[in-house]
Formats: sequence, structure tokens, C-alpha cells
Amino acid sequence: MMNFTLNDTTRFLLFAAVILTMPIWLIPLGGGYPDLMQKFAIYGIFAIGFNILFGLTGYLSFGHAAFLGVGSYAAVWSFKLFTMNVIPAVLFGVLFAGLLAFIIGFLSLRRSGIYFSILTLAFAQMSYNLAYSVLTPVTYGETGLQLSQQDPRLIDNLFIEEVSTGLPSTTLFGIKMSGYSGFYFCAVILILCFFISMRIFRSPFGLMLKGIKSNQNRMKYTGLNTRPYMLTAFVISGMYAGLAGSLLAVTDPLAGAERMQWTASGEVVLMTILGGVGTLVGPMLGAGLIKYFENIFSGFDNNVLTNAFSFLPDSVAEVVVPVVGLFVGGGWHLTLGILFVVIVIYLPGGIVEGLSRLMAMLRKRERPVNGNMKPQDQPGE
Amino acid sequence: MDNLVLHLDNINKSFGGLKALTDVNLQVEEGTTHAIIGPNGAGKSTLLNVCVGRLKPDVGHVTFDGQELTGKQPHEIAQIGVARVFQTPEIFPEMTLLENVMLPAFSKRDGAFRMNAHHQLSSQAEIRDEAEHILEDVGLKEQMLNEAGSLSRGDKRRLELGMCLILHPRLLLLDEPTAGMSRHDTNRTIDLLKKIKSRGMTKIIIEHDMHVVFSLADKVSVLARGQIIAGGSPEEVREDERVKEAYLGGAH
Amino acid sequence: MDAIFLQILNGLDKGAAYALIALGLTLVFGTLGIVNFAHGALFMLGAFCAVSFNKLLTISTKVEDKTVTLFKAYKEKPYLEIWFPDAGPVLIDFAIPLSILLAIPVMIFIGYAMERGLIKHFYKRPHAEQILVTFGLAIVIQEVIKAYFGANPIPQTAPDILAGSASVGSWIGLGESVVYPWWRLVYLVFSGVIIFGVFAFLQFTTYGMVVRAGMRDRETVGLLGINIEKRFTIVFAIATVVAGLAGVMYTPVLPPDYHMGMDFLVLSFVVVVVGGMGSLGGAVLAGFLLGIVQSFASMTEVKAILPGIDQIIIYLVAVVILLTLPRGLMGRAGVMDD
Amino acid sequence: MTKDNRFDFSRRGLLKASAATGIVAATPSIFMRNAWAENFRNNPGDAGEVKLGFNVPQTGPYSEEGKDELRAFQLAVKHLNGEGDGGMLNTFKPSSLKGNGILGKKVTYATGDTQTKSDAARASAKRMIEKEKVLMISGGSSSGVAVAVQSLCQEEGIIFMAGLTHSNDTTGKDKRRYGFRHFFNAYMSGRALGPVLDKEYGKERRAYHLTADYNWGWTQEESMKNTTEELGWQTANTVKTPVGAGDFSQYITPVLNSGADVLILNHYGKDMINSLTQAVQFGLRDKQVNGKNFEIVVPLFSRLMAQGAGSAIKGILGSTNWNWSLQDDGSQAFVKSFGAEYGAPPSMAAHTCYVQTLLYANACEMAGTFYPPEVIKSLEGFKFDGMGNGPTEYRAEDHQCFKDVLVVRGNENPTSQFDLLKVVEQTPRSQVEYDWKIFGGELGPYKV
Repeated sequence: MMNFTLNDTTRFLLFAAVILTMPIWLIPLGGGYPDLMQKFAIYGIFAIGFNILFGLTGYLSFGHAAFLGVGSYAAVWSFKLFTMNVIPAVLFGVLFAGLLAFIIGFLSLRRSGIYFSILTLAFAQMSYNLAYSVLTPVTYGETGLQLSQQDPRLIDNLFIEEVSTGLPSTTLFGIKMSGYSGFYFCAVILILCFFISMRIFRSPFGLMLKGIKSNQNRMKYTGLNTRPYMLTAFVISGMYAGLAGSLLAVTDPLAGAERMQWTASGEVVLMTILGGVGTLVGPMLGAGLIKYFENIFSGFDNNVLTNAFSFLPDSVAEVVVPVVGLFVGGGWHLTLGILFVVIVIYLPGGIVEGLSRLMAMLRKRERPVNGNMKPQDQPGE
Repeated sequence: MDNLVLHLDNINKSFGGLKALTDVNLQVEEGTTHAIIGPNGAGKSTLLNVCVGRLKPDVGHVTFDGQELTGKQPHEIAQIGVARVFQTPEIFPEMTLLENVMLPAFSKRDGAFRMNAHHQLSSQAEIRDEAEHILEDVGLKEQMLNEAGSLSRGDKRRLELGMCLILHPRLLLLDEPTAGMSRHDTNRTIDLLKKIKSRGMTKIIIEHDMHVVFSLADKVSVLARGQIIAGGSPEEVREDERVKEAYLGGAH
Repeated sequence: MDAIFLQILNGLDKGAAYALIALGLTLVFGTLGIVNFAHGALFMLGAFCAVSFNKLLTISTKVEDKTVTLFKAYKEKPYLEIWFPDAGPVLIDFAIPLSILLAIPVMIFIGYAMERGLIKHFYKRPHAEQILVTFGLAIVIQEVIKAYFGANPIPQTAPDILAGSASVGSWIGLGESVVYPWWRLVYLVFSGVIIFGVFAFLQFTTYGMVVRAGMRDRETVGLLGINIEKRFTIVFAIATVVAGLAGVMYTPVLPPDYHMGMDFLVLSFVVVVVGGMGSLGGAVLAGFLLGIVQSFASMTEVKAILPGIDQIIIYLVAVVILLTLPRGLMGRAGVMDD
Repeated sequence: MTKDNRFDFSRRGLLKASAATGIVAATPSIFMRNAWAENFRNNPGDAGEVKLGFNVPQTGPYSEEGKDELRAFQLAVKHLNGEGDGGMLNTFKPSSLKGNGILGKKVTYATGDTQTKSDAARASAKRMIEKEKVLMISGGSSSGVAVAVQSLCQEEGIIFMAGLTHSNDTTGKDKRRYGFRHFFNAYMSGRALGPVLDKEYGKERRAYHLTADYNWGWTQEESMKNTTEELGWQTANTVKTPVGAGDFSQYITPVLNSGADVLILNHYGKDMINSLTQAVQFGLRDKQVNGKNFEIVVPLFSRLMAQGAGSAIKGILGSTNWNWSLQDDGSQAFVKSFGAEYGAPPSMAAHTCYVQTLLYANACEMAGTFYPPEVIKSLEGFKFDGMGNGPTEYRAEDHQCFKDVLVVRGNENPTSQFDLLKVVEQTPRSQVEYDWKIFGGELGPYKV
């Protein structure tokens, strides 16, 4: 326990370094463009936050997309009504998501297990359906909430004369929040979020959450009131989601209702499980992997494939290209599905935990060691 | 008899048509060890459940040191100073032994809820020292970094005892602390319980093993078919005809 | 009055579909302890059994289509119609009901293969991993179907004699104008039969008794020395067949496409949980309840007071039920509680 | 104009644009904008190739349509590069296309998956812009996606040639300087259907609307309601249905005894397939109300989608942007080369995507540059013919194409599996034109 400290510092620095150098090492992987990196960072925040709830307390929320959506809507409204500066937008996003999380959490946490999951799902689906139809005056429904030139932007208009006829862009005190600067903004917040998450994992509060996952009975008879602990965790992870939602709006000022759909909630569940529930970096890995598939694999069409396999003789390429084509382009879902199945079979516990188990097994085979082979990075499961 | 600390007044509890407890009255003196014995299904565990707030009695009150326990939430009762060791150990199997014992220590220090996320576990040296002490007391210190789930049943019991002890409870309820243990383990546990007797906490112990009862108890109450049929010092109870009958009757 | 009666029928019909899907889901949930996100995909596979059977019956020879002049196009004429000019078209007309015969063995096989090949390794794994693996499997199944059948819905027609509407109104004295499609009535009756069949199986056979015991306490049944594993396979196969048959019979109502399973998945989970974990009766009850509530919420009169209520009614009812009844309508303590 | 002198053009473009928009104050942001104009987004420079981005639904309910769009794009690229039989390149006039790529540069493309979700579509478009460096983005199969991608393209300075999008908003309140729509819209559907409904069903009708509960559905319902009420029809009721409802029975049974004699299904895609199939199942087609046959109208018909409804579409009236059975030279040439390549006739989505690609290429040739403001100006007000639908104009004020609209009917006796729709009427352009001001919105600046 004591010797975690040093480890954590190195892990944190390593994490920060890997995130900040993304624009370099992603280039050979075909992902080195700002939008995808922004998505990595944003969905990383979303998944890391989700993991604070699911990984620590074991409460599986199927409605976290609602907070993502609310964060986005709040941020875009902040751009429309007040200022294009991203700071208030982010604050509003976090605040409103936190409020909604408090309400939904307060009600849903009266139940546990699958009953809790379905309650959160139901709340999120209601939010989505209403945002898509009845709440159109606020959410702009299917089209999504966008900026327009008629927006009041009260604060901006106090200071800045109307100069351009185009839409203003989101700024951080003058720095445009699109492209690489947008990515670095998200990356810094991600690193901060990772740090906070790490602190929570290692704090007495985190220990309590793990206790809830492990044995609620014992918690109660130890004199601990579990409800406020769970509610706090729920609100924190809701705020993470709201933060991610507002960052989506910061890098691309548009908020669509489908961000709140159950598929989006399911996505963050999958990201977390894929990476490793209850591990620190797992959710980030899972988020990156899914977003990578969604954005890069879907772009491989037959054209790209033919070029890629041009080194093969034509007759071979004619067979290979259509076969590979089934798994990329429009077939990227198939690859993702197979990936889920394969990872969960061969790497139980997700990527991080699976890998560390694999390492432990290999080490054991080399020289049998007794005692605890506990992987460094698996406090919860 | 002026320092009676726990009062059970006229407790009645039934499940459906089945009467589990009928007009149970019990007083426990501060600092003593009070054993409750009785045949299977006599209502012993129900009695403990009523004490810790898991069950609410249909009629009657439980008061501890002048405070009403009836109707309170389990965690509130625990914060008053009532701890319980369960028949099947309730521990945190995925955590290390050290964490298992540190967690209750936070409960003792910080109360039922405290948003303590700004501190790190590693900086809580006091709590850790105390936890290590307790683990030493229960004889598990060498394994303190192992996962609790991997312990033997007897060790899990001892761990749970440790988790209760670090709460410094004023009343400790023990539900068959030696059931299923080997003679050797049982003796170790008796020694341990004797050792903590000196700390002055009140204990209620449910036990089948008469050897354990007679080694530890200051007073014994006999529960049969939901009623207290005898009470007194261990020697008195041993001689009581009704007790013999209840046990033999229960066997038939 | 007419309108309400029709909405009750609509609700029952919808409820029948929900109940059939939820039945298998809760069975697998309750006995095997598996959170099966691929259950919707099984429903979809059932529907595609009907599509395939139809295709099988209409295996055709290609005849050049002279009406298309700009490029070479072909139209298809089924061999059955060529070989048996009389019986052939009738057979094709009855493709949907007949495809049940195909769907049962196919679905049993799929269920068997899925359970033996994949699911059985996940009995002891955390729910999270079950979700991931079954969700992955669902995607794979979907994509395979999409690759072969395309993404567009494929229309299936009910047999001609069931094509029209029954004047249910005159049966119960509501007037001639109250009519309801025959096929939907058939679907309702069919669901009733299946639900009854599953209950009878669980109630009156020794297999069923073990399964019910297993739903209550899996470990004890295992301790009794009963080969619970083998029973699990059968339970899974039953769930698969029920979902598949629901899919087959639903095709004339909803032209099947590869994605239809996902559309039903979330809803069927809601139904199962509202019914209460581990309760078959609860799932059926919840299915019908939600179906009827949804139908009523869609009425113009209701929407005039509460705009958009039909969008959220199912979830709203689910929330209210789950917050008032801790374990849904008929759930038992201890099943998937934590 | 053919000489490729980039510097010269961009400077002139800048001057023109400055004059047009009347930018005055000299602030730092304006200074930045100048820098932009010198070197516009994804300027191909001296490269021998240019890349176009085709953003279509490859997963989800519209993926079949997306697949067809992609085929059309690939065919268009082929034709632009002078491969194949040239298709509409031979019939399109006035054409500046030479069959040697665009401005002598070979055309290549990148593809992406919109998933029919605004978020995914924008992410995919951003990848094309940021990573693939495309000059233009086209495709899509829903208005939500079109509006979302269009506004992104405006911000990024990339031209967006919309694919299938039918909402009035795309070139109405959400129109953008960088977005162009060849497809028709809900308003035009209504105008085109009006006379045919009058002729076929008379003036004494009561219409019942079932409407998909989102933007497109509402604009469609509004247009149909206005049109039919102008004819003298009454509106019995308008009911919003949740998107993806699947089973519509609870919305259909109230129609049975509502006294309405026409059901208007303002649905598209799977909703349309399901609601139509089920409406027919409930016997609406065989019903007699007020002594008249009950009729169903589907304002936006697509052949690809109609396949899913099977025999339910027989005799149903609707409108469509284009159908492969058209006999004009342009349509015939396109169907011929598309059919030869893929063995099936193109859908209307494919047609609009093909035409859009050609129109963009042609505009670049006309402008003599890829510099977007110049290309936009060539497209604005551009009049052309030979692309199906007769003489067509890209209206400068809202970037909406005006052309003949087809009123079609589900074929009672299809002669082939593709012969699902029969053209009833080719409503002339003049009848569907409207004042661009009625939908509001602003195009925004040429330069961003």
C-alpha cells in the first residue's frame, strides 16, 4: 500500500506523456488528426468517470449518456446565450449534469443490481425521447442544437464589436478551441481527470466505494451509511460525463439528441468493460479502441484496400480484397463484435486486467512464486 | 445491578404465523460476557438481528445505555457502538486484510459518511498502525497484504473479529464464533476472546459449544422456542432441569 | 368504447410480442444467471428463418427480364411454381406458418451451439463480461445477416386467407365497424399457446421442476447431484426457440431486417425487470401490461393532455413500478439483486 | 480561365468577396481570415490528385441507401476521370467537364460512415477534412445529418453537396453558404402532389396524418396539410408517432373510425415501411368511407424503401425526386452505365449523389479554381439540363435546386423486381417554386 505512491507517480507521468504525445504516435496508426484525438480524450474522460461508479461500487448504470447529453446542451446554450469562452460552458455542463445525476441517482439508488440498471436506463431513455421530440424548443430535436448568428451572446456582445458575418468559434480567452489547440485543451482536462480518479481510487472514500461493491452488509454493520457514498459516486461520475459532453460541444459546438440514446450509454459500458472494470487506465484504453474502430476502420473502402493489397498479385488481391472488405468500411461493426468476443474470452477482466493476468501467468511459469501476484492495477475486481 | 447497559423489553417477533420470539426480556450488565444458548431454531439469531436493527420487533424495545435502538438503521446502531460478528463471516473478500481492517477504522474516526477523497490511504499512518495492531492481535499480521477471500474459514472469522474490534464497540455480538472450527482453532479463539475481555466491552455470545460457553461467559440465558426459559451463572444453568429438558426435547 | 376495445387488442398484441421475447430472456436470466444481450438477435434470427424458408420455397430460375432494356436484368420464377402449378403457389402462400417447422430445429441447433460453444464458459463470470460477450455476439450475428440479406427490410406476407380483417366487433356486439386483422389475432393466440406451453413444461415435467428449483436456488440443485449443466443447455435452447418463433410469427407485422433484434432488446430487458427477476409469470404480466399502457398512451385524447407521453410511457411506468415495488411485479428476493 | 494560377485567383477571390460581404473593421481576426484566403482549406496545390469525401450511412437502417449512394459516387468518379462510358457527362449541358478529372487533376475519394447520427456524421466528416484533406463532402440519407454536416462544412470552409435530405430546413432556416441541395424538399412534395390528389381523389376529402415526431416529419406534415387544405380537404387529425415505433397499430386503429378517408403517412425509411404495411394489414385499402375508397398517401417515396413494404405499396401515391424509368437522355444514360456496372438500376439517392458530384466538378471547371468562394459563385444560379428532371436551376438565394418533381404510384403489376413505381405525373418546376424568404435562415459568408 505504501509503496503504491511511487508507482502511482510514475504511472501518472507515463499516462500524461502518452496522452500529450498522441499527435506523434498516432500518425503511423492513421489516427493522427485532431478530431479523433479529441474524441479519444473526451470519451476517455467519460469512461474514466463511469468507472468511478461502476468499477468501484459495482453499480452498473445504463443511463450515463443522459449526463453526456445534458452536458452538451448546457455548453451549447452557454455559447448561445453568454459567451464563446469555453470555461463557463464547461462549468455549466458539469453543473447541470451533476444536478441531473443527483436527481436520477437519488431515485435509482433506492434499488440495486439489475433493478438499478433498468431505472437508470429508463430515465435516460425518457430524456432522449423527450429531447428528440417534445423538448425541441430547447434541444432542437433531431437537427441538434447549433449556434446561429442571431444568438444573443450577452457577455461577448458587451466587449466585442460585431465584426464578422460568420459563426464565431469557441475560444479559451482568444485561443480557438478547434484542431490541435482543442485537443490539447481536452488532453489537459483528461490528465486532470485521470489524476482525480487516481486520487479517489487511493483515498478512504475510494475504499468505502470498494467496500460497497464487496459487501454492503458489512458496510452497514460497520456503521457506514452506504446511500450517501453511492450518491456521491454517482454524482461525480455524472459530472465526469457532463464534462465530457461539454467538451464535445467545445470542440464542435453542436448537441444532438442521439448522444443520450441507450446505445451511447451502452457504448461507455462496453468501453469500460473492454478496457477493464475497476482498473485505472482500462476505461481509457477501451474508449480509444472503440473510437478508433468507429472512425478509422469505417473509412477503409475497397479503394483503400485495393491500394493496400496492391503488392499482391492481381488474382490473389481479387480474393483478398472482398474478404477483408467484409470486416472494414461498412463492416466495421463486425470487426468490433468479434473483438468484443475475442477479448472477453482470452483476456478475462478486460484488456488491462487480462494482460496483467497473462503476465503473471508467464512469470509463474518461469519461476513458481508463492504469495500474492496481485496485479498493480486492479483494485476493484 | 445498577450498571445494566442493554435492555431487551418484552420483545416479540413473528414471521408469518411462526412466532420466533415471545416476550423476551433480557438485561446485560456492562463489561460482562453474556452467553445465549439453546437448541437449533430457538430464535437466537433472530434475537441478535433485532439488536442490530436487521429486524424490527413486532412488540418491544431494545435500549442500549439509555438509547433506543428499536427502529434505527443498522449503521446508526453500529455508530452507537454495537458491533456484530456473523455466523458466516461478513468480510470484504476482494480486499487485502489490511484494507479490511482499515475500513472500519475510518468508520470509527469519520462517522457514517464523510467525503474523504482528498486524503490518500497511504497518508493515513495512524489508522494503518492501528489496523496492523489489531491484525497482530488476531494473529493475521503476516498475511495482511493477501486477499481476504483466500483465507481459511477460521481465519476469516478472526479477521471479522478484528474488523469489529477496531470499531472499539461497547457491545459486541458474536454469533457462534467457533462453529466449524477445529479444536485448536477454537482454543485460539477462546484465548483471543479472553484477551479482549480485559478491554471492558460488553459481549453477547451465541454458542453451541459448552466448552466455549463455560470458558467465557459470566452469565448464561437459555432460549427455547422463542422464550427465555432459564438464566443465571453458568453453573446454575448447568444444573437447571428445564434446560436439560429443552435440549433433550429438542433432540427428539 | 370501440376505440378502447381496439386499443386493448393492440395492447394485447404488442404485449404478446414483448412477453414472448421477455419469457426466454427471463428464463435464461433466472436459471443460467446469464445476462443475454444476444437475445434480441435470436428473435431476429427467428424472423430470418421465415425469410430463408420463403427463399427456399421460391428458389427460382433466372429468366431474362425483357422489360428492362437499358441493361441486362433478370427476374425470377420459383421452381415450385414451374413444377407444381397448382400446389406450388399455395405452398408459397403458406410459407410463414410452415417455416415454423424449419425454425424449431434451426433455433434448437443455434441455441445448443451458442450455449455449448460460448455461453457455458460464462456462467461463473461477472455480469459485465457476459454483457460484453453477448453484445459482441449479437453484433456479429447481425452483421452476418446484413452481409447476406442486406440492410433493407424484407417484406413477408401472411397467407391469403388470413390477409383480411375479422369483424371482432360483431362477435361481441360492438358493431360491424370494429375490425381487427386476422393475422394479429392469430399471433395473439399463438403467443398464448407458446406461453402456456412453456409454463406447462416447467410445471408438469421433471425437467421443468428441476429448472424451477434451479431458478430459486442454483447451488442447492447442483449439490443434489443433478446434472444441472445439461438442463441449462435445454433451457437455453427453449429460450432460443421461443424467441425464434416469436420472430417467425411477427414477420408479417414487421418486415424483418437485421437490426430488429436491437430494437426489441432494451424493451425486453425493461419488461423482464419490471416483471421481476426470476419470475416467468411476472415477465408475461409485465409484457401485457406495458403493451396495453403503451397503446392507451398513444391515443389522441391522452396525448392532447400530455403531449409526447407515448414516447416515454413505457419507461415512466417502469420507473414507477420499480420505485414502488422493490423487485418488480413478481420478483423474488436474491435473484440478480446485487 | 484554364490556366492554373492559384495565387492570382485567390487574390482576386479575396477582393471580390471582400466587396461582396463588405467587411470593414481591421481587427486581428480579419487579418487571420486574409491568411486563410491565400491558402484555403485543403488546397490541393500542385498535387496531381484531388480528393472528395463521400459520407454515407454504412451501418444502421439506411445502410442500403448508403451503399447505393456510394456506388453512384464511385461511378461519378470514374466518369469524371474519363473511365467507363461517361454516363451523364455526355448529356449534361452546359458542361465544362472534360473527362480528365477536375481541372486536370485526377479525382480520388475517401469514404466514411455517418451511421445516420449527427455526431458520427460530423466525426466522419472531420476525419475526411482533417486527415484525408478532401475538398468537398457529399452524401447522407437524412436531414438531421445533412444539417449537421452542412454547418460543419461552413465552419471548415469545405463545400457540402447534400445527398438525400428532404426537410425544408436544409435549404431553409438551416441553409449555409457552403451547402447545396439537388434533392427536392417537403414543400415541393406537397406542391407536386396537390394537383394529382385533386384529380384522383377530388375535393371532398378528410385527411388523417400520421407524422414521424421530428423535424422532417413536421415540415412534411405542414406542407401536406397546407396543400390539401388549399384543395378544400379537411384535416381530421394529425398524430405524431415516435421514431422507430415498429408497431404502429395503436396509431392506425383510431384512423379506422375517425371518419377520415385519406391517410397521409409522413414517414420515411423503416417507419414508412412498417406503418404502410400495417395500415394495409388493417384493411385501410379495402375500406369505404363516406362512399369513397379509402386512400393512403406517402408524400416521400423511395424505390429502395418501397421494396421493404412489398405489395403494400400497390396503388399508393407519393412523390419522388427521380425514378429510373424516366425516358430522357440523361436518365437513360445514367441508368445504362449504372446498371451495367452494378446489375441493378440506381435509386433516387444514387441519382442525386451522382449529379451532385458532377455539378461540383463542373463548378470547379467553370471557376477555374478549387477556391471555395469562387466555386460557390459558379454553382449559385447555375442553370443546366440533361441530368434527368428537365431544365434545372440552383437558386442562388437558398442553394436549392428547382426542377420537375415526379408524382409516382406503387405499381399494381410490376414487370420486374425493380419496376415498383410508376410515374403518374411530372409536375413542372414552375408549380413547385416558392419564395425563398418563407423559410427564413441565412446563408452566411463566402469566406470563413
